[in-house]
Amino acid sequence: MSGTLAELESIAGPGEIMEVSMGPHHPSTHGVFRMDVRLEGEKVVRLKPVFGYLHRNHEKIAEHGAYLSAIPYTDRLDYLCSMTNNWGYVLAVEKLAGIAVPERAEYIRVIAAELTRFQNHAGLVGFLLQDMGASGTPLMYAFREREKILDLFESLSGARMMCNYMRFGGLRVDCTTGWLDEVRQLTARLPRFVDEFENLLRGNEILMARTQGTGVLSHELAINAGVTGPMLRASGVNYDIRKVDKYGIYDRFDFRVPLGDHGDVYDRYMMRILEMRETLKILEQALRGIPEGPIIDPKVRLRGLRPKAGEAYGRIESPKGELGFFLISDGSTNPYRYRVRPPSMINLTILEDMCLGQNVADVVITLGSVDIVLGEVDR
Amino acid sequence: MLGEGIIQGLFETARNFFGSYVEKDRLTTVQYPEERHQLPEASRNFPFLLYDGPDPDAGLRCVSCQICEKECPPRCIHIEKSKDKKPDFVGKQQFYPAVFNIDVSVCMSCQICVEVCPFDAIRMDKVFELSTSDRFGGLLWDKHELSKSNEYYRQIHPMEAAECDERRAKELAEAQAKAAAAAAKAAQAAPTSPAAAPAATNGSGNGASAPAKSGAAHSAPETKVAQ
Amino acid sequence: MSPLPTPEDFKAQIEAGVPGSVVTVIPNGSPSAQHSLLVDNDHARAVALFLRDHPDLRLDYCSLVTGVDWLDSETTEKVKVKKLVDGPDGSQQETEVEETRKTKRPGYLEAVYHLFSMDKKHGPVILRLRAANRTDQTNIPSLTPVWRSAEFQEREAFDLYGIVFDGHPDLRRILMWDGFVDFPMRKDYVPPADDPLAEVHP
Amino acid sequence: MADDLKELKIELSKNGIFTTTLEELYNWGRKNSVWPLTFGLACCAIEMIATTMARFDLARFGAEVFRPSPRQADLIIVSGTVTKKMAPQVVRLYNQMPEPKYVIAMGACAISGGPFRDGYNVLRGIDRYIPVDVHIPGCPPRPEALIHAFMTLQKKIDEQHLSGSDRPRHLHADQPSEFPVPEFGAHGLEPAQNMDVFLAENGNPLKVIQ
Amino acid sequence: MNLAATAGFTADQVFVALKHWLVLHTPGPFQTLVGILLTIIPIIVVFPALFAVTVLLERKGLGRMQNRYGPNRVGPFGILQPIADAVKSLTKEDIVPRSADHVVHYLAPLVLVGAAFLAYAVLPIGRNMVAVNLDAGVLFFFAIGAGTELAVFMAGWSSRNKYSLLGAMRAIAQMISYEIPLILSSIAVVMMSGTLSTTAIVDRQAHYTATLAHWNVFTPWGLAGFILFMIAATAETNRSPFDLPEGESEIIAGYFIEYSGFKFALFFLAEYLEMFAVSGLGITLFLGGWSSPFSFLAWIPSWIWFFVKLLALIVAFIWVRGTLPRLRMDQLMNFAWKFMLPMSLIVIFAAGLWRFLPATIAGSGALGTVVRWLVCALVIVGPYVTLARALEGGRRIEKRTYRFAE
Amino acid sequence: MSNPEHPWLTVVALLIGAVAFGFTPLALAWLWAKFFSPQKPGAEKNATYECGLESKGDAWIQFGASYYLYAIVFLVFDVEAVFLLPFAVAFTGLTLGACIAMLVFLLLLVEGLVWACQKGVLTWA
Repeated sequence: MSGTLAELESIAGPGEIMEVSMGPHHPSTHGVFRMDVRLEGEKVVRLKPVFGYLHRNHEKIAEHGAYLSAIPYTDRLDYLCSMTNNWGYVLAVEKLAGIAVPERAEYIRVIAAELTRFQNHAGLVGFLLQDMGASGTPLMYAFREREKILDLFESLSGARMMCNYMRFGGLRVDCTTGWLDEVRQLTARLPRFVDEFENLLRGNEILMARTQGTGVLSHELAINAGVTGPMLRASGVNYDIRKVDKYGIYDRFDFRVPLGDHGDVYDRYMMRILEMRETLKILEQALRGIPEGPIIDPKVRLRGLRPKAGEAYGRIESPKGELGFFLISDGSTNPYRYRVRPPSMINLTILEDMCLGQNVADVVITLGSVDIVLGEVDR
Repeated sequence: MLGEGIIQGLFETARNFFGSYVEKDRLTTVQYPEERHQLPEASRNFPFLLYDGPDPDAGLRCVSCQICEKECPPRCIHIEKSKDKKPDFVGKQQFYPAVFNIDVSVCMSCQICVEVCPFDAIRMDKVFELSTSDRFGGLLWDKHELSKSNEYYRQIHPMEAAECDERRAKELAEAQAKAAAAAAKAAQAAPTSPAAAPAATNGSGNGASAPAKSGAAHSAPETKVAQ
Repeated sequence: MSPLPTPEDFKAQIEAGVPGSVVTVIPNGSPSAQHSLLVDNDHARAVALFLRDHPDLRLDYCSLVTGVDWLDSETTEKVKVKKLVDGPDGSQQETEVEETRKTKRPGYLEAVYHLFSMDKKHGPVILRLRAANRTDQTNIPSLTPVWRSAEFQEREAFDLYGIVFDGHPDLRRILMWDGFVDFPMRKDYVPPADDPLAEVHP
Repeated sequence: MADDLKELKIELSKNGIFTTTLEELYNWGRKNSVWPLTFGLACCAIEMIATTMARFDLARFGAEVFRPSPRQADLIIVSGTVTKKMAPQVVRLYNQMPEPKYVIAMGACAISGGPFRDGYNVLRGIDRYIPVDVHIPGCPPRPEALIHAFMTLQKKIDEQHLSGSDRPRHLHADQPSEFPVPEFGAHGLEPAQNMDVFLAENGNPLKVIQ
Repeated sequence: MNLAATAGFTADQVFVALKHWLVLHTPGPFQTLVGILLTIIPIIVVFPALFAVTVLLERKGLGRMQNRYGPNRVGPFGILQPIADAVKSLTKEDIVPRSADHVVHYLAPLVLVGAAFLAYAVLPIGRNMVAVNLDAGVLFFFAIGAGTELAVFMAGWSSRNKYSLLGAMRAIAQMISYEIPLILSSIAVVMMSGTLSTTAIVDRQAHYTATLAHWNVFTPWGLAGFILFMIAATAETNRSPFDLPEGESEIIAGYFIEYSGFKFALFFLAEYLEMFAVSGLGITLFLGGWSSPFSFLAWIPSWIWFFVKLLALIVAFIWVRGTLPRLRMDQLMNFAWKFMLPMSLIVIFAAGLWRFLPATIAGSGALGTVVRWLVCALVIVGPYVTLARALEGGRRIEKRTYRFAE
Repeated sequence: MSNPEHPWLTVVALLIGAVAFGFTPLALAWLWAKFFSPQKPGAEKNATYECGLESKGDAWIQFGASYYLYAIVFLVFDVEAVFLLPFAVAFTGLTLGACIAMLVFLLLLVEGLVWACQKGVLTWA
């Protein structure tokens, strides 16, 4: 064995490029996402996301239906967070038709949306660790808590996942005092879960080694690429629509927006953990301040709503990022143009940038940290 | 130091392992076929049609107005209006559905049909054990498979049913008052006693006269509310 | 959140900042009052850069990009009809006049961009770009070089509406498969009748 | 029950006790070790995941071994909307599974296209391309409903015979074990449905509906 | 067999005596054959049975860690679950990809199972209970261990699947990298025992000073060596957190992605057999093999001690699997070459030091022990801290604090 | 259960037994397939699995160089281990001087490791 290292390498050659398609059936693409990956050894030299495997024509169907009948379809956009999807859509319709919302409804909306945020983040962290190979334990714990929140959703709206709960001008049904008590009890118990979760993994060396410095996203690129939500804030950009637009009644609550400095997977993971804690703060305040009163504007026509011709863009801070609905009305009972701004999909724009030069295993956790739901990506 | 976080994590799983033997909060499994999680009142799965009284055909509340068919987002409801009419619970002559099919293989359980129904005729059921290997026979439900009694409704959604019964009782009372007033006006010639009617018939007779039938239909809700 | 200039000021500001550009204000009749700016295709990218880099505006964040298909016999926004009227007779009350205009108006494809500023925390500013028609001249300049976030959304508009974005780095179908030829989000798209149960199924 | 006994007797006389015991063992083994493919499509997949989680614990049935490779899986739970773009992949995955294999169509979309069936990219039910053993309606079905479907499948497996003409498809040498994968066409999938599979599994649905 | 031996007959030797009795009662020409059969059949029966138990234990144990029951419906408490799985696997169709190398594809699981079983030949599972008392037992074990690497690579390569190739490449890289720390940390034991024979190594540990046994793990170098050995063993057997070759979330099922039916079950089996074998070696080398830790517990039969220790290690494996996420390939390799390898060399050094340090200082045995302990521990901890720092190295890995915007 | 007379015969027997253990169920499965559940190979079924897509390109390619470099380093240390074993066996009887000689040998190899490490051979790509 004589010769220098360079000679050795020239003997061995750089290795051929292997084209692998990860997905659409792959355990960690969170559904039917696909990445066309070019690998040199295990290093990623090219990555093209391919989607549309769950393109079920949400927009087309909504353009053919009445304004009301689009609400249950929004449940199925980001199927982990039906409440926030509902809110985003009804907010857009409220803007389009100029509908006011009673105060009690606003409070319940906040409670529902923050519970959704909590269970989404808990689930995401679980899935992310699942992608890291943690044989299901964190996911199990996350789902254990998620089930409790889903029980609340079920007793409020009748369904575990597809709540179909909000209406333009308010809500479908009122919550009972008993329900609010249950939320209060749960809110008091959830910090323990977050603590345990952090104990389980926050200081774990393997987790830190795998996530820190992986999938780094600079804040200039994050802004230019329209990345939103916890992912954007992990890159250090202070932009939370709850603070910027103060939609609903978010200006009444005292909460903080966590910001990351590195923009790597660890920061994104921690953003979720920290946001869970902030969410609990909002929940406590909302539960304290909830007034009595009607839950829906009695003047609003749910059936056969005909907004004046025009357009409106309403957006909310969904757990995944900026969820917007763009509606064009032509004065008829169904929207002329119905468009969803899917945060999951737009957050994927820079997936390749984050993954180039990294390992296959990093691709998986980088994708996991983006937090996509294919129902929303493909619509 | 290297290894510290790992040990902390191991401790946490151990805690859950032992906790699962002693703490209910840590062993959340509901062993489904034997144990069941109590479904909340609001829980919904698929729609059913409500009927009053013992006879699903006669007591069916649906008047075949087809609002639900039109509003159903996935359009899984198929209604054909009857040619003839039958009286509803207040005695008004109404159409009834000759065909009322719901394709539960399409239904998205959104409850919009329930929301838009002005006649309290369609409600959401809680039954979910519906797996079948018969794709078409098992999942296309006709009027008879859909019809469930008001008693059943009271069982699965007690609060909602009570509210609904109260509302209908009020409507009926108003209608009766109106009818009584009209009757009083008309009865100068031939006086009758409407109060006797409910006790007499039981609502299954097809040839019964309109006021008699209305009485039969409303008798069920009223007695149940009293219980 | 710093206030944004009114649409008319915007128009003036842009036209001053980007010489030769033609900006039309398109008012929005709904209570949302989100008016939009129609920009001519030749200067679209310059206008976009101007909006992004202007120190007072800093519209660094392009949130939403979407295509809209306006059919030939479109019956909607009065404002659009009015724009095409372009004559001395602009009385909006006379609906009969508009009816006649409508039949003349050819359809077109439109791309709508919603811009916000993460820096200044304001928005939205709505840009509209229009293709000449719906059939053979469906080109619009791509704004992906300005805002990376438009990349997938423009691809989607290409996929579903057939708007060709000139200068897009990777314009392929995104949601449908490559061999697909139709543009399914267009208003006149008819899906293939391939279901034997379609008629009998309720 | 009496019918079962009678059948059992006939079976015994025909094949001898050996086959019957073997059949029992075979069915017992198959039904208690159904390993699903890690395969989720849409909303229902979340409920499918929830089924395997602590609250419902599909593992009690020995079915928590979700295998990521179709080669090692017995069951494909089509959980969610099958789009036209995805359908060939689903069929291919099914084809690549070893016999005996089972299919559960979970949720409205998988059965019929569900609420999205009017979409231009949505397949109106996976039974157009592959034979489905159990359908679960619901949008999405509750986790308990999936467990119920799972038990229905177990019952179905238990009732299958090792010999005789009514034995299941995978025991017939001349019946197919893979089905044609549809291709992407210019306007939709080609063919739009595989009538052979569809009619074989569902009888003639047109008759049922009318 | 004299009277004294019969009098000393204990439960400990029940199997040995039984075998002797059986051999003695077979006709002369067959004695060798029967002797061999009686040696190998228990191995082939007991360890697969242990596999079934372990799989069930793992599924139920993981379940409990995850707040659920785990399999409990097939038979009482689900104990028939492994049998159902076996029946199912037997009757599954066997698919071999068209483009695969059929011969190698077929051979791979057999080679793997063969290699895994062979390793048991030199494991003393009780006093006088070893299949083959080789003088180079430890060396034999490692030589056989290489067979499993070969088999895994055969499986991954022959499948001609991209994921399985990645899995095979990972497997081979990982296994060769961790083989060195595995061997080096055992060398420390060999040094101190002065023999390569597994039985002799256990014998050296099976005596007591003041009730405490002389297990190697009770010395600083032994403890460090044991930890290194178990980490390397985890990697060798592809257990979490080193399960990269089959890393489900990345490369789907890794090298056995294309295996179905019972061939897949064989992979599964072999993986567990390997785990038992390497744990068994760990027990032999560091945990005193079949000996009891305290002299007053020596009445418990030796083979029970072996299996109790084995079970304890299996539980540890399951526990770790239930908790930790997986490493990444480069971190895994870094860990092997930049931490495990230097550390195992340090352990060898520390073992040498242990021997050359005087056992008694100023006539005091206790003081001598303390000094030896301190010096050895220092020699190990110092490099540990340095290497751990270096491993975190360029990328500072730390818990971070975050800022908040109001 | 030791069988000192025929150690290698026992090993061979164990090998045969182990292969038989692996082979028997495979044979049983084959028999099962033959009598009851026929094998049904097919173009799709026996194609290479790749996430549900048709596999493009060959998996048998020349792989990255870094893997081979590891193998070479491995070889060095494996040989080292082989050298160490006789030393280890004899260790209890060795003098301090002999041990120091061995230490020097070890250090040489460690130096090699450090060199390789600094050259970046041990950096996984």
